[in-house]
Amino acid sequence: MKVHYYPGCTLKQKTTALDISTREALKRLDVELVEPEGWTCCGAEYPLTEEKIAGLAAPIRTLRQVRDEGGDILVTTCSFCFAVLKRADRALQDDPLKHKRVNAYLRDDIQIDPLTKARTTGFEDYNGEVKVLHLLEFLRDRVGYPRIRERIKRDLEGLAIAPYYGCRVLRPREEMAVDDPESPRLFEEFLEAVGCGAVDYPFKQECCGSYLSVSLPAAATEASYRVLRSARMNGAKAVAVTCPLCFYNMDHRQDAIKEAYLDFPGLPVVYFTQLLAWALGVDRSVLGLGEHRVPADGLFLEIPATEVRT
Amino acid sequence: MTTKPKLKEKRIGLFVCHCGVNIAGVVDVGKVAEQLKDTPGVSFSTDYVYMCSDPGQQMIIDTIKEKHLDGIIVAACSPTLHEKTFQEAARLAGLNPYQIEIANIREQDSWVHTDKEKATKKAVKIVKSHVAKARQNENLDPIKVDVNRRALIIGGGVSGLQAAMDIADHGYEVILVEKNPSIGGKMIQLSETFPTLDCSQCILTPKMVEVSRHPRIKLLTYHEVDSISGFVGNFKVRIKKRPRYVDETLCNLCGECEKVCPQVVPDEFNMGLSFRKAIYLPFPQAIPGTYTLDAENCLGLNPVRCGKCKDVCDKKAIDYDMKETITEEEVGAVVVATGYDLYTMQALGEYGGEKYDDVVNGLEFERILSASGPTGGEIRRPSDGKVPRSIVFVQCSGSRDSEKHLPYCSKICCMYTAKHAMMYRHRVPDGQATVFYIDVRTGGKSFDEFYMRTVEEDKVLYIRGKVSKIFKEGDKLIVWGVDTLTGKKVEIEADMVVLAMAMVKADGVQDLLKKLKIATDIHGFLAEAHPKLRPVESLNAGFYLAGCAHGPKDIPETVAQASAAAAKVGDLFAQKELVHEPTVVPVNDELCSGCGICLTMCPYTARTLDPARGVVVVNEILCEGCGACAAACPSGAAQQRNQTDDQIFSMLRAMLRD
Amino acid sequence: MRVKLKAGHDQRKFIKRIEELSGENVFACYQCGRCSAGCPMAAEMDLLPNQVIRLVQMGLSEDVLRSKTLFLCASCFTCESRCPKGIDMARVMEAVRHILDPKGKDAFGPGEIPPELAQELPQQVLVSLFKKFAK
Amino acid sequence: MFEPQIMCFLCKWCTSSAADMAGTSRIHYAPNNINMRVMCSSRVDPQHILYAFKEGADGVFLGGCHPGDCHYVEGNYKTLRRIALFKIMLKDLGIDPKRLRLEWISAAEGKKYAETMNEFTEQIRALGPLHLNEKALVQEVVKDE
Repeated sequence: MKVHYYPGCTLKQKTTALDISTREALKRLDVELVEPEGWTCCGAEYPLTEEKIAGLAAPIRTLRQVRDEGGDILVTTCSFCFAVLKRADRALQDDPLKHKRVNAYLRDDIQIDPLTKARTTGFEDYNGEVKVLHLLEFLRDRVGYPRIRERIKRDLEGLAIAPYYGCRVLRPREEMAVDDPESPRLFEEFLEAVGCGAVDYPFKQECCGSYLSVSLPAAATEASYRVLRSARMNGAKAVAVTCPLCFYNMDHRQDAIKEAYLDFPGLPVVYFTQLLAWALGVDRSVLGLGEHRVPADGLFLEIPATEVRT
Repeated sequence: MTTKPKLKEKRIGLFVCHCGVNIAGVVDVGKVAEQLKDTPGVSFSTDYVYMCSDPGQQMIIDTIKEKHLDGIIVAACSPTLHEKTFQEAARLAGLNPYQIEIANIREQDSWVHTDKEKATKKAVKIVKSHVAKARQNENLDPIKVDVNRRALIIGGGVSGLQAAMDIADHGYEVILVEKNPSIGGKMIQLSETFPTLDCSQCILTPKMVEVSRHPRIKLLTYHEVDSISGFVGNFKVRIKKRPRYVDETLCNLCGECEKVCPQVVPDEFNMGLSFRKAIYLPFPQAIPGTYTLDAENCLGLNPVRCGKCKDVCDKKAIDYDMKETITEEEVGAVVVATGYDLYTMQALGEYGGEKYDDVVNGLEFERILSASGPTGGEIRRPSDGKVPRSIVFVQCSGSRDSEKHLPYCSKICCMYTAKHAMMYRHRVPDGQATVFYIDVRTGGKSFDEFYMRTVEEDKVLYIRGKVSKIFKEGDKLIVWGVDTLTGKKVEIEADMVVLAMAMVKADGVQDLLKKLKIATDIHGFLAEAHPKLRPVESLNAGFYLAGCAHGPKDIPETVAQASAAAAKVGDLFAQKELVHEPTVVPVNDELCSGCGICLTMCPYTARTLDPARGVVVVNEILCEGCGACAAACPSGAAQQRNQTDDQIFSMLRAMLRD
Repeated sequence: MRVKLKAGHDQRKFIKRIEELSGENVFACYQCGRCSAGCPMAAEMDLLPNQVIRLVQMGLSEDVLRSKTLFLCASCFTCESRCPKGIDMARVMEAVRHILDPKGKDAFGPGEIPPELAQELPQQVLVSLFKKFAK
Repeated sequence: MFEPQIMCFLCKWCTSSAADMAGTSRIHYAPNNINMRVMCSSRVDPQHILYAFKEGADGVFLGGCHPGDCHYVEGNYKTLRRIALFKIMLKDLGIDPKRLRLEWISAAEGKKYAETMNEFTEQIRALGPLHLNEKALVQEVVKDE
């Protein structure tokens, strides 16, 4: 299976662990990832006012490129990119005015082929031809859990993981329409398919503090602490995340959390793709564990690779 | 177009009223009478100062007789005022009332125009159009049909019981169908009732006994309505008897069967807060007083598999071979009192009702409060039986939420929450009761006083704000709310949370309502015929509504509505025969192609397709005469009596052609 | 703690502008406060989300425009997902930020981040932060 | 000045009562209309409207109960659908669809009825007399005696 994949800026620059583990894992599931030619930053924030429609141009340009390359699915792992791409796609379908304005703007794009120097312009309107999927959705709906179970090489049984959805995957409720934002099952089912135990805890969809970690670090510290504490209290050995910013707030800033909350002993944070790749038999040296501030190596201890399920 | 045999020309009398100066001040009434006297069909024309006066009416009566008139036009005020008056006058003169036409030249002419010439011209046109119509009016007789004076009540809760009692006391027979093993409904599960704190069981059980002993009430518990056919006054009902596997006439409630039964299942009566056996008595005062064997949970209704209960039954009341049976009954009216259920806590994931034992809904808390409940009326929380030191009550759980849940107000929650908080404070004097509310609605007799008592005397803390999230930490429930009055986000550690879940239509009732073909609103509650003037009747003739099947309401209102429905049934039954307006839309068999378009137009299912003859058949009793089918009929087979297409075309010609 | 309510042109214009920008009907709010009850940042706010929308309903633009709350919303959409009236509070916040004085000071500008921190931050945090809080 | 003829079909329960109320309240309006009371707006067949145009009406008005208030449950919705479709047909027949107007006027809205009559009369007056393409009409369903 070949599918278009949008890593986004952060994965390219900072959190290579998420990108590499995604690629390695999907390789073992016979999925070939193709990056759309010349993709750009999605804008990180979906424009929330009716007038800032310029913010829709970048995500739609990427989606149009996927379509022009013959794709009908675009997979992302970063929650921010996922939210922007999916909401931009929906906005064009739901609002004829936005559809008209964004397409009118993009029609006159000029593309220059780096080799032949040929100019392309007069692009066709984007009409929602591409479905934006989060990797978790893609694994559930397109790859299927049975295939994951078939390919598992390492037994993760007994590894209690707290799935952390954060904000952007589930909300806004109607627009994202991924799962019930109050009682989601998507991440839990994935963890069960990978073979670990999914810890139920009440903070799985609470905010980690997001970008406030820069402008108001104390608030983000508290927000992240509450998530980590709740996960720990409910018996988690680690928190699994989908978003580089959640990872940053909970892993990179965990020292600050420990400083502020002396009773907190720490908890590793991992990307869900690292768990997937590990279970599928990927070598730990390529999981990007060096990027973690809170050592997570203990979770990826080499147990002889066995055929767990036949 | 059909070619009809040319009718004999009518002899129409025209009576133009002055109404003092009300008409004559603007319309030249003499001129109207004069101008129209030679119109085809008109054989008499006059004007008079007050047609509705006794001499005016007498003149009409005398003229009809004298001139042998077979149709009259009274050009006067709006037909809503004196149509009946003139119809009666005509009847006295021996003329069929459906030969009377009222031309409205007052409200729709003289009173709204000032230009005399134009108003007179308009009056002429109006009257002319009625002449055109009258020429083709037929003699009609009201449709009459017998009434079967027996009522069917669906649902044995307080509304059904009240309606059954009242109708039976009026002297009519009643069949009461209840799908559960006992009557009593939701009310029998309640503890105390607001605002008087009467014990619910104490006030309901006498009514249950009375119903069961009433000579004119046939009580069918563990029965369901399977289908219903016919029309007002003449329904045929098929009623399905679910096998109880216990002969209720033999069972003496010794309880030996229950002791030996090995199957333990959650007890519905206690909202799953305790357990019962597969063979069970729903509650001590159940009526009929008999055990019921729940086949779904029984090991197999087979002596080879288990058979313990059968072995110990001295009275030989248990019979594993009972089968579902169907009986047919004939009734003239149906009272639908199917009750309600609570909105599922699963829909509100953020409150954790499905996850945490100590987050309960209002009915569960009623059972916890009830002396006959799983804790004998002591307030103990379900998870570990501890007495909760702090309870948080969350109002509007699912109600008043137009976007994600239910847009309506569930009406009773404000009062029962106040009652819950008060009862809790009475029984656990050092306990902390906190109520989250958006608005407190206490519109009822002595309701606000009750609420104020809860706040002032029982010191219940009311916080104005909606709870966002409830979750467990250790053995505490953490409630995240807000006090919008002080602008503070509030966090409370509680031992227990009671959610005032919204009231919704009874589970599974939509299938029944579909069979009854009665109208509901978008939430599945029964729709009344008119929100103000016909609040207990369904749009579908012969069906009456009572209780929460129609929408959230408290006990007094439910009982009042049930009595009102019973009175309406009494109205129906007091009639010797039913009369129905004959201006309905029959079908001309020769023209009908059986396309069935009119069937889709009819909101009353008055029209059905006769598959044998391939034509539409009309049940004239059900037809209300709106004429939507006539307008849709492509062949002209559907024609409204005394307002046929021909008549409309003639009227248009008379009005518009100069 | 006293205010004289005016129903003048300026008030109506302010409310209309917020509604146009946000695409939300602020008058749908019946002040249940659920947005504030679930808000992860409420503890830091000088005005709770429901108070912001209340002040918008009353046309008290000055109180809204000087509130710290505007720069505490992390757009986590918890309020949106639970609002019984379907109002997206994050959009209302964005709309208010949008009409802040364009010549005013940035609530949070690029200059306030130490270079070594900027080095380790994920790109998305920088982009979103400046999109929200800088002009 | 051109005095248009307006043919009004009024439902008995709402708009005809509104017309009565305009009378009871003595609200004066242009005398160009003439009313026919029907049980429900859904009783009106497009043929009736076409026939009215043919017989000399310059405008046709149809009044029913507000959505949700129909005495016959949903007759007004049927009317709404019918008229929407019929307006397209009118255009094909060379009749300006503006000559046909559908309004929901409740029994309590006498004033609205009077205002609507004035407004519609002026609107039709501005459109001028209706000149029918008889040939097109003959092709259609219109009947004659």
